[in-house]
Amino acid sequence: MNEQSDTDQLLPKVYGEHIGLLPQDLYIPPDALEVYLDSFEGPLDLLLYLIRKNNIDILDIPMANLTAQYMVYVEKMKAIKLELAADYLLMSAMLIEIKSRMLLPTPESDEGEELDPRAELVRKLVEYELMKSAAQELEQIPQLGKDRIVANAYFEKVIETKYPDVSVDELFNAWKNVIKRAKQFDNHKISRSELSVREHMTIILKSLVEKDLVEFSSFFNAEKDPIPKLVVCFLAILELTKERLIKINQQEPCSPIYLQRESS
Amino acid sequence: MLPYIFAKRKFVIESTVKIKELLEVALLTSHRPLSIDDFQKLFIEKIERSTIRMLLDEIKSDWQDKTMNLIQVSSGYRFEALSSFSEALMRLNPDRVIKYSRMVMEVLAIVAYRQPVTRGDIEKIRGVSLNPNALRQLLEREWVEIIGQKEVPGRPSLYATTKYFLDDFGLLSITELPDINQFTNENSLDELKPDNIDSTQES
Amino acid sequence: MLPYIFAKRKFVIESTVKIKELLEVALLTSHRPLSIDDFQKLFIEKIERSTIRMLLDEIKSDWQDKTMNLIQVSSGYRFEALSSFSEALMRLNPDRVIKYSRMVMEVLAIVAYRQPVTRGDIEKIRGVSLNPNALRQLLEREWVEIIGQKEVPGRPSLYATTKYFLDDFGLLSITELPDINQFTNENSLDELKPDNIDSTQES
Repeated sequence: MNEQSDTDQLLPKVYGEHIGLLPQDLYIPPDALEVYLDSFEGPLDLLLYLIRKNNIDILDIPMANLTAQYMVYVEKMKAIKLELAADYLLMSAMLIEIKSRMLLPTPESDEGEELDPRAELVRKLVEYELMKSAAQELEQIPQLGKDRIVANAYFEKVIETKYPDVSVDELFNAWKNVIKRAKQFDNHKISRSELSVREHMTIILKSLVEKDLVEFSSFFNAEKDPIPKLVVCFLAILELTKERLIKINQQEPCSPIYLQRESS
Repeated sequence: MLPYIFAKRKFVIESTVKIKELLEVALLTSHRPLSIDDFQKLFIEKIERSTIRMLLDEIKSDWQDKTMNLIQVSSGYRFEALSSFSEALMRLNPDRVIKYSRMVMEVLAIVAYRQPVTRGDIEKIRGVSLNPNALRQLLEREWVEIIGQKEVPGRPSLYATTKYFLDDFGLLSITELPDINQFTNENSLDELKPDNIDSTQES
Repeated sequence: MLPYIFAKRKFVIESTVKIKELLEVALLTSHRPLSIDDFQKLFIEKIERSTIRMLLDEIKSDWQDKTMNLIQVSSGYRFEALSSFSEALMRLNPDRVIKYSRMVMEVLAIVAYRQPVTRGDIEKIRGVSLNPNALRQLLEREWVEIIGQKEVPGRPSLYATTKYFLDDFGLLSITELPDINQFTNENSLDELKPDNIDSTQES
């Protein structure tokens, strides 16, 4: 035990015979009183304080003394505060009830044990005291942001690394929608056009981006390519010319024919 | 052309050194603890959990006697500044500390040690009706959550502590909380008193 | 009693090593860049700005060839993960993958089936003006590219699909795309009826 409890032991013990004695620590400057009374978390907290202050054995509480002290505090609180938690009054009633039951012979429980009228109150006080200490213990544990500071260094965020997946079916459905809707515009008709022709248009245009001038014949490999492919390629060149995406040039009759983009 | 696409679209693991480095970077840049599942997400290839655990152990010893500790909490691993630095670091962002009232801490203790509990349970233990603010603050902080309803009339909510509570207190599980049975014997008188009485008397 | 309070309230500087360690910890745990003023706040004693700068230089070289870079930005210093780790780190907190809008899908379909096309072509086919976002998304995804300009007033860009488009859709060539004609012959006509031009032309 520490110094505080040593001093307590020198003070006269306040068991039953000192009923009605005002606890000395109630002599508090008036403006501090409110703050002080407010610091109790409830009737159990106040009772615990009185018990510890008077060095009372929690397993053998002098009910008359404790009740009297408790009532003095409650009266003070009532005097200062208009609103006193109903729980404090409830506790007064409970204390008085226990006190009066103490005067009667102790009843026996089902198992034949003697039932102390204080048992329930003691159980509550012990449990609350335990939780009070637990709260203090929790506060001692290093907490994030207070005593624990965690790594939080920076990294450059990469934008859009994940893209949605799309299936061929979804693409085809989108195309069907486009066609369906295109029908609603009279001024524009989607005509049938072989995909392979469109693809070759892209291939030819791409090769004309790389080189300004490409010889017409280089697009055809008559020995290797099947005839449909040759036809498609030829159609693509015609289509590109028609859409004015490329020009076909020949300097003089029988000289090589060159393809070039419309601009160059 | 293909190797280019590959390099651009995939993170290529060269060696375990690279894996370990990536684990370290992830830990140093994450504001939350990282689980083994999280670490696995870092890689396109499947990295075994045992490999990750082994490398985490290595990182832990690499950082021994340095400025940060690799520690394990409920939802995973994190780097924490050595506690000896905390006080100085707090001077950088002094306003960030939230101090909870005694009431809130008592409610937290009851939820932590007696979970799952209803509001009524808390009121019974504290012997006083509960200011709804206390639970609201703990719910907001995500230290406490509602895990269901008690099947009694009124079906009151059941409160329990969260993973974040354990994380924030640096605990792996609720069993690591200070042993409650030790408290009863060791409590000194002064701790149980309201703090302000002594000072008012003495002055 | 006094020495205890003293030790508790003051961060005692043992050596420049301690100062340097505190600078490093502050950098690793800070979510924002730290200025020299910030660093000075860490210490009760006054530490010269030049000392701090010198120690920051040392920290910078300590971390050379490691996982993080100490860099200086406008508001101060910060540790940054090497950029080669960024992509992997993003996988830890991936942004939610959103689906492409119907507009984007239609634009992709038009480019795929009607390439090469200009923006104007796409608008004509869809009958509405085109949100530039749609093409931007497809260009970013590298499914669509500009393969030239059409020699008409304004020289509009010509869009076509890319090799990556074929790769990602598992196609060898554009001709492997489902054919609308095949579709109308093989499937019930209801979906495209009554006005499917292609089928009327074919049959």
